[in-house]
Amino acid sequence: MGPVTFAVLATALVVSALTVVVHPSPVKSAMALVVTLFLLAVVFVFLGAHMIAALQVIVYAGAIMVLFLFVIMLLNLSDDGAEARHQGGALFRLGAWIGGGVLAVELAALFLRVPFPAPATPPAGYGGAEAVATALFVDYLLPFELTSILLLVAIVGAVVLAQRRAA
Amino acid sequence: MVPTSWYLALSAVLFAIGAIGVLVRRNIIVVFMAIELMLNAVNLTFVAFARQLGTIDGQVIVFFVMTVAAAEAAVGLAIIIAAFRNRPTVNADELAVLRW
Amino acid sequence: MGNVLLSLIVWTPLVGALLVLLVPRDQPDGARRAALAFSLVTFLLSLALWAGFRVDTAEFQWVEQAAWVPSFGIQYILGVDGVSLFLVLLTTFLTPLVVLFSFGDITNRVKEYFFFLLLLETGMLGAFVALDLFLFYVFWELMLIPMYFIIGVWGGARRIYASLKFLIYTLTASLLMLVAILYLVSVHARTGAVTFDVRQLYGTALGPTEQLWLFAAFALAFAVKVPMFPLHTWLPDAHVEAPTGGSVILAGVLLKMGTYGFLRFAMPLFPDATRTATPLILALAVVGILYGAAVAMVQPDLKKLVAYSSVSHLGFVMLGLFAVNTIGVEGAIYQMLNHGLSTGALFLLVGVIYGRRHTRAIADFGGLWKPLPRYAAVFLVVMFSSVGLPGLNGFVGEFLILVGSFGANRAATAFASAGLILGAVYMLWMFQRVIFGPLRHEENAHLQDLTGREIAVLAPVVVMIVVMGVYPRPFLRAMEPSVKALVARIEGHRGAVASAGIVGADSEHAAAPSVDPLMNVTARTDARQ
Amino acid sequence: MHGGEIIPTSTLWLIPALPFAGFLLAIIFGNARRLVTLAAPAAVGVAFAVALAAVLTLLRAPAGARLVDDVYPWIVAGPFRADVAFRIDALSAVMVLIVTGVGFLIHVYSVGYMAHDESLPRFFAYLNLFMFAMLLLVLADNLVVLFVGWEGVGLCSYLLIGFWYEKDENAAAGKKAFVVNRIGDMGFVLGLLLLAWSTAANGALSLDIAHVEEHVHALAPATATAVALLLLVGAAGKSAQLPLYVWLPDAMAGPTPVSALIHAATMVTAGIYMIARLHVVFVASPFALEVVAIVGAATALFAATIALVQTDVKKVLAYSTVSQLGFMVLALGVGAFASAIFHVMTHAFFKALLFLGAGSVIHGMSGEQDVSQMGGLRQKMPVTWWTFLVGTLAIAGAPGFAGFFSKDEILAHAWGTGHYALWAVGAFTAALTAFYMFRLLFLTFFGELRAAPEVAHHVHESPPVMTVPLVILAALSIVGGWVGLPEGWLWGPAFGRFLAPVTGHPDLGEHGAGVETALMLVTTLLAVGGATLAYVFYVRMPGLPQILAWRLKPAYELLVGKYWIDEFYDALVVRPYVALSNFLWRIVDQTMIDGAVNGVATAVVVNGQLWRYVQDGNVQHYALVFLGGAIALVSYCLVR
Amino acid sequence: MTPAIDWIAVLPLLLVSGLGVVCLGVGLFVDDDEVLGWGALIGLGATLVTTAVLIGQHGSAFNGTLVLDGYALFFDLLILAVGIVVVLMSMSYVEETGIGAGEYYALVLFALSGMIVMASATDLILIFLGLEVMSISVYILAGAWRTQVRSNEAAMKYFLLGAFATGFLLYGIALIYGATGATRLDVIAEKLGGGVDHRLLLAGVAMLLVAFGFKVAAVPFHMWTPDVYEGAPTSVTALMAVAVKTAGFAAFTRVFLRGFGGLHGDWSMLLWALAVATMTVGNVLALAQRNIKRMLAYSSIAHAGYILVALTAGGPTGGAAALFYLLAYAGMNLGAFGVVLAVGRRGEPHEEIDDYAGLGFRSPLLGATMAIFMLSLTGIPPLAGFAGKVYVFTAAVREGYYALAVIGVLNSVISAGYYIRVLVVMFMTPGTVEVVRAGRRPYLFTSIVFSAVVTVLIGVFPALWLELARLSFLSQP
Repeated sequence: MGPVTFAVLATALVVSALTVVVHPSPVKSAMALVVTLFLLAVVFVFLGAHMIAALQVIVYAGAIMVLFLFVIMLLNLSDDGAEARHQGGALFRLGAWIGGGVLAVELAALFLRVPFPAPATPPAGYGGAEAVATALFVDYLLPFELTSILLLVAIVGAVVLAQRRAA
Repeated sequence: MVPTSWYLALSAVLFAIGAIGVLVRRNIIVVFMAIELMLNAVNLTFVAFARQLGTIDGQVIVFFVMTVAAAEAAVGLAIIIAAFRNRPTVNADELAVLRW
Repeated sequence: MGNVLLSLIVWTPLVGALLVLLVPRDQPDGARRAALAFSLVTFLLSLALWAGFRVDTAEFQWVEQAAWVPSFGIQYILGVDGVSLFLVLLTTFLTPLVVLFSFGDITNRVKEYFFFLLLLETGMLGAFVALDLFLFYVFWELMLIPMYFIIGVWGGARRIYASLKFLIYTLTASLLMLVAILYLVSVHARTGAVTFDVRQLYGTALGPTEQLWLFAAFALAFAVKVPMFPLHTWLPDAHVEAPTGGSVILAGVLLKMGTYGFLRFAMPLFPDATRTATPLILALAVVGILYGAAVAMVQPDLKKLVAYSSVSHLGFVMLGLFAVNTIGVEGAIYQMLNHGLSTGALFLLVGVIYGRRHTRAIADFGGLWKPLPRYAAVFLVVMFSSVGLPGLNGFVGEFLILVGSFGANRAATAFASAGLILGAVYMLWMFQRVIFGPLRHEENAHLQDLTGREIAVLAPVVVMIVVMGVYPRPFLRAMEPSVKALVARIEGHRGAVASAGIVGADSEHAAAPSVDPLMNVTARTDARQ
Repeated sequence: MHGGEIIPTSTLWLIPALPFAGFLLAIIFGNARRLVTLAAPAAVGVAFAVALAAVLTLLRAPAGARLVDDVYPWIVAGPFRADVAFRIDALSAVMVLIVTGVGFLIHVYSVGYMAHDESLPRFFAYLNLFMFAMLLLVLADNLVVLFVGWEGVGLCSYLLIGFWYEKDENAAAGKKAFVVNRIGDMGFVLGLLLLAWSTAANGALSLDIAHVEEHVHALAPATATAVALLLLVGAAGKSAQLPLYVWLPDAMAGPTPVSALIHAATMVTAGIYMIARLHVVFVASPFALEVVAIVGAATALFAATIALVQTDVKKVLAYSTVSQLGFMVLALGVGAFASAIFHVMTHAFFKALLFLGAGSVIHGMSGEQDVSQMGGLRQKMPVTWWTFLVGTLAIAGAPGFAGFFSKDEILAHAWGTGHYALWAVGAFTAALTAFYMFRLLFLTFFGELRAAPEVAHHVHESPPVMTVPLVILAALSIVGGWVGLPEGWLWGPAFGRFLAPVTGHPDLGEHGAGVETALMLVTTLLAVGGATLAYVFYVRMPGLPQILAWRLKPAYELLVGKYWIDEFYDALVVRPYVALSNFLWRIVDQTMIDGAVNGVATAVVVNGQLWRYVQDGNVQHYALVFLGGAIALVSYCLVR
Repeated sequence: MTPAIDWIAVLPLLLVSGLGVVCLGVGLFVDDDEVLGWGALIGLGATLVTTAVLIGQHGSAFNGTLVLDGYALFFDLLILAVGIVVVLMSMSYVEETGIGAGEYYALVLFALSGMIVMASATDLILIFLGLEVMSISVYILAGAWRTQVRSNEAAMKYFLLGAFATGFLLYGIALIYGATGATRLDVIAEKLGGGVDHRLLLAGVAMLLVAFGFKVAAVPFHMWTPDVYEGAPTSVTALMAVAVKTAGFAAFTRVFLRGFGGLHGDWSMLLWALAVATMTVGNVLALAQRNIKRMLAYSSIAHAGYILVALTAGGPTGGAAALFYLLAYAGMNLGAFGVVLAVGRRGEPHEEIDDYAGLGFRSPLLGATMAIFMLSLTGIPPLAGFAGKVYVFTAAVREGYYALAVIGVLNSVISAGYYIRVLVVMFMTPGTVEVVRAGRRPYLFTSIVFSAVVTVLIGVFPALWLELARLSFLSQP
């Protein structure tokens, strides 16, 4: 994609991300996050990661965000104005923003100084379902299996922690 | 063609924004979202590098990151619910029984 | 390794300690007897050690050697020479007495007390006979804990403060020494041989600054134990709070660890640094002598007085050691033994009246001669032993130290000799206020004189005090070869003659005959500074 | 003077051993009074016999010979060696006989004097122990052994002064004696060390007397002076010379026999003996000798003046002792070592006599020591009176009496060696001596008894066990001096000749015997003058002294106050030292050093307490710290 | 077309995770805690034995991303042993706290499997996943006592910061991947030579350092430790303090000393600073604690500092020292937490240090063992902690980090301050708290005594273990 598109996308991404961070209402934040994720999916597509882009939309924007919203609703947390009475004190917030800023600038500066050669033209089917799947089930079999344990743990955990108080 | 650096820079910015979110938001759920944001920023980095290197690994890793993110989200939210049962609040700064 | 005598000596108390723990809590006497038995066995074993000791060699004897941590060159090496032999004997001699004394002194948590006491004995003996730096360090630290508990559990009102202070003080210094040890070994390892065997580490090639740093680290650890001014402030607290037995061991043996460490490790390992540091050490020693004596004089508490007197006495020992000639060093070693006996006895004596009156304030006594004639007599002898009255042990050591150090450093000796006066001052004044004069307090009128057990405890000490004063020959003869060897090692380049202890007088005579020996002495003094 | 034939023996050790046995006996069978009262004097008596036997052997041997008994090697360390060895040469022969002889008499006397004291066994134990130490001192063939005796006698004097320990001042006096002596000893020890190192030869450090005499030539002049002066300090301590004399008057707190034996006849002369013994060193340093002489003369005069106004019998005698010791030191200083020893001997006789006499008086007056309470005892205690008179005459230097010869020999040497000023001081002191001694005599035995009636009516003469020794000593005080007649008289200075092999022949310079006689005349006249004055003051017109005292109030005060030396020392040394000690303890030790130590510990703990509050429980604050750390690490990687 | 798998290499992992699943399943039907506990115990025991049998074998599976070398075996065995002890400790505790035994043990086992992955993985992705499996299980365990506000809070804090750290870990991996094009340590190691962008790489290294620093509780990433340790159920705290830290260091050491060994010059300064900060902060703050769990938390931070000293020294000596220290640390620290468990009782945790007053003589067993643990933690010979410190400081001195060694020993002096205070309270001050008799908690006391014995043994006969640590470290491919 061309610089212009990138610029547009990037701006949109940053704005939506900032919205996630600053918008007082959790629900709105969640929405902003969904937007961010979608935009990222778009970027992925441009980067030739079609499969991942699809997963991004399905798993993230689909499953995970729903979970979030679900919990928000469950605990019916609308904006209780808590954010307005900002916590921690101005100094702390200042520190947080400065810290974030420094990190961003440092890393960005680092990356922009790295002389990347022009990327080789990717092989056919790069980033397609088959390519990813092959890698996943051949080179990354063990990690893949591990994720199963991981999810199992997560389930157990969710059950253990969220079940109604037993005795 | 946009150079890889730009993507990386973009991801860095997103990562930082996420971090800031973790620090400054009061509502723990939103804090979680911020964390998700950070993870996604990292994903962008991976994908960008994968593209740069012309290898698929980066994308596969992203897949794992998503799984982990999902698992963490589930557990995290479960923890919130458990805590909420004992003390109905989701304000990060009210978790201060343990200190000093 | 055919002989295991040293191992027996070192570990017997530990076995005893563990057995004592098994004695049921409701039978304190059982624990007491067991402890006494084991300490006595240890003593007898150590006598066998002396009996079999060859006085004609400087070599380590009864050496045992076994691998412990091969990959680190850490070995289990025990051995005695003329230097450590008598310190071992001192330890094994004092422990049974302390045990016996504690029969009446310690009434609660009896078996635990004796457990720690015997554990302590193992630690001390081990430290004296270990020839592997690592092993030495292990025993060295091992001593801390039992002593810490003895002070902390059975001590007086401020025992917790005192014990913690004792522990931290010593720990700080000795941990720095640990680093120095590791450094030394790593340097020596460059020669290919990774070993903690001190006999091999002697003469490790070190740069001057290196030596100074290492010496400083070692010296710090030992100086705290000695204790040398100004690192002595833990001592009065520890002594005052410790139970009598603790004080006796602390003063009698533990302090010797410091001086022994100097002689066995710090000085021969780093001869050049020793030479460089000598003026400083001598200065501190002299200050310690005078300072200790002065401060002791104004102490209202008997134990504190004795504690500060230790600072003064150990100052003399340091003076003798850093004379670095046979006379001075032998005097120093002899003085270690004397101090062990006399100060130990002094603490026992204080313990006796403390047990009767539950006070140690000098002001609470006076005129004790009438109600306690036997006590007063023993006290008299012990006091004069500690004052260094000729005919008693104290004199031999002190005189040799003075002779030796005079050959090394006139000024220091001159100042130190003032200690003869000040020492008499505080001791006699204390004696006058406690034993002489009218009975100031009614409650003292009917105190019980020394009991049979107490006499049994004190008599051996008094006998030794006299014997060592009248006939020091066997002791001196036994330590002479080892001392000469050590001096030779420290004197290093000065060659065999000087090292043979024929100081100045003729080592330079060999070079330039018929010179006024005075000049030589001064020359030597300069050479050292 | 060294060299000479060595006659090895193996009996000398008995001489000190016997009293030591007595000591052990006394402490072991402490409650068998009879046994002790017999054994203690017996031990000394036998010792005297043995000594006598040894001396006879010596006399039969060629001049300069010495008996040596090398008992066993005592301290042997590297090049240093000191044996327990005894010697009897002329010098120690004299001393050993004095010590055992006079000692024996005083033991006997004590049997009576201490009869009523419940801790008599302890007394004899100490006394025997003293004899042991003193004999060790005089017989020692090695300066270290000598030092053992030296300190040993100090110990015993400490114990005996504080014998009646219930009284604080006695204990204090004992302590004072020991400590002041220790000051001297410090000098002595340093002297010995310097001597040992300077005479070190072919790899041997030794303080054997023979060794020292042999290598004394190795001493550089400066060294010799240093050694000599240090030794002088030691002697001054033991023999109560300026400025260390202060302990002796207080020492009178002890029982009177003790004062007689230790603080008059024997121990205090140890310093004299030591200098005589090591005279080779002093001879090597004329300057040191001068100092010795001056110290001696000064002490003699100084003490005599104080003695003028004392009212306590024993105090008078004490100061007179100091004064007489001054004479002896003066003798040493002018190189008349033999004369010094001669005076040691005569002084031992008459001063012991005087003390025992005083003791007898005190005994009779049931403990009273103040002459103002006495008087007219002539009839009540005849023996005491007569013997006391003899003693007085002897010390005053009445012609023919012991003191006469010894004192005049000293003065003669002073003159002869050109110390005219010192001679003058000595002569004047002699006059003073006569005065205060007769003053004492008159106040005690003439006029009316001034004591309270109840004391008065059982004033009694002492039992024979006490008076017999008095008589014997009286006899000695008369004839004792005849062994040392001036040059040219009958057999002349036999004593000096006897000692000569050890102490060398002092040269009287160009002046001959005539001068000595002339000087004698002068001093005798002075003595008579002093005596007469005393007679006028205290017998003829007893009012006069008060008037005089009132007229010369300042001077009188000064003398009564003993020149306030004690107060001076107290203010100059004792108090500052105590203050310093307190300062060191409270400020330096507890506040500064310990403060620093505990300060460090506290600092660490306080920091812990402070920083723990950073852990405020707010997870997002934690995250910020986290982020900070991360940024730090990353930026480090970027900048390098 | 699945590739051939060297089953030996994955055997421990399979066994443990499988055991976890079984435990979970059984837990649904059996609700006798003790039975479940025994099940877990026996299972772990069997795994331990099987793993021990593998000693000497070398295996690698999934084209070398998961290896079974001595290094892995060392940590597998250590972690399994710790797991066994923790289970032993938990058995009475679980039923006293009413935590669901089935899930509890299952989660412990899953955590262990995660750790095993971390110990044997040579691929950053695997390490990442293993770390996640472990962490998430422990997040849950920390909150397992969900009726307790403190437990919730602990879980929450741990989770939040943990996830935050995960972000950095991933970012680090990403950068390294970007720089070297690989996530496998061996490949990375050889790529270090040249052709990689140094700055990119270092940034990645720094990020990894942050993440590992968090896991092993290194200052300034330690802030969670005290709160979480205090809030979590004590048995879980023990697991965190020992097992999690061990696993963390297992990965940390392998990644840095093997993977980035070539960059030692670049990161040693960073580690130096971290080590100093960690030791000092940990010890100084521990001095100020009143709650024993919190005190032990800070102490564990301090000990992480000592291990960082070893890593800073680097090289075979440093690595071996780290391994050995972890071994010693496991013994004494488990024991300490065991005593904490033993002092507490249903309803009254007795976690204030003052609650220990007089226990020393009232309950001699606890007194003696606690004394051993505290002295060992202080580093008094002849106990494990001392041997560990000697090894660590030897490494530091050999590599020329003298200042570090000195700072280290001074720190252990400070540490004496609070460890000894426990003894002061136990032996030198009167108190009233009574503890449950040993007979009523056989498993717990067994575990305590076991730890004590191990602590003493390692201390007195370190030779064998030192050798083991050295060989294990060197056996890495």
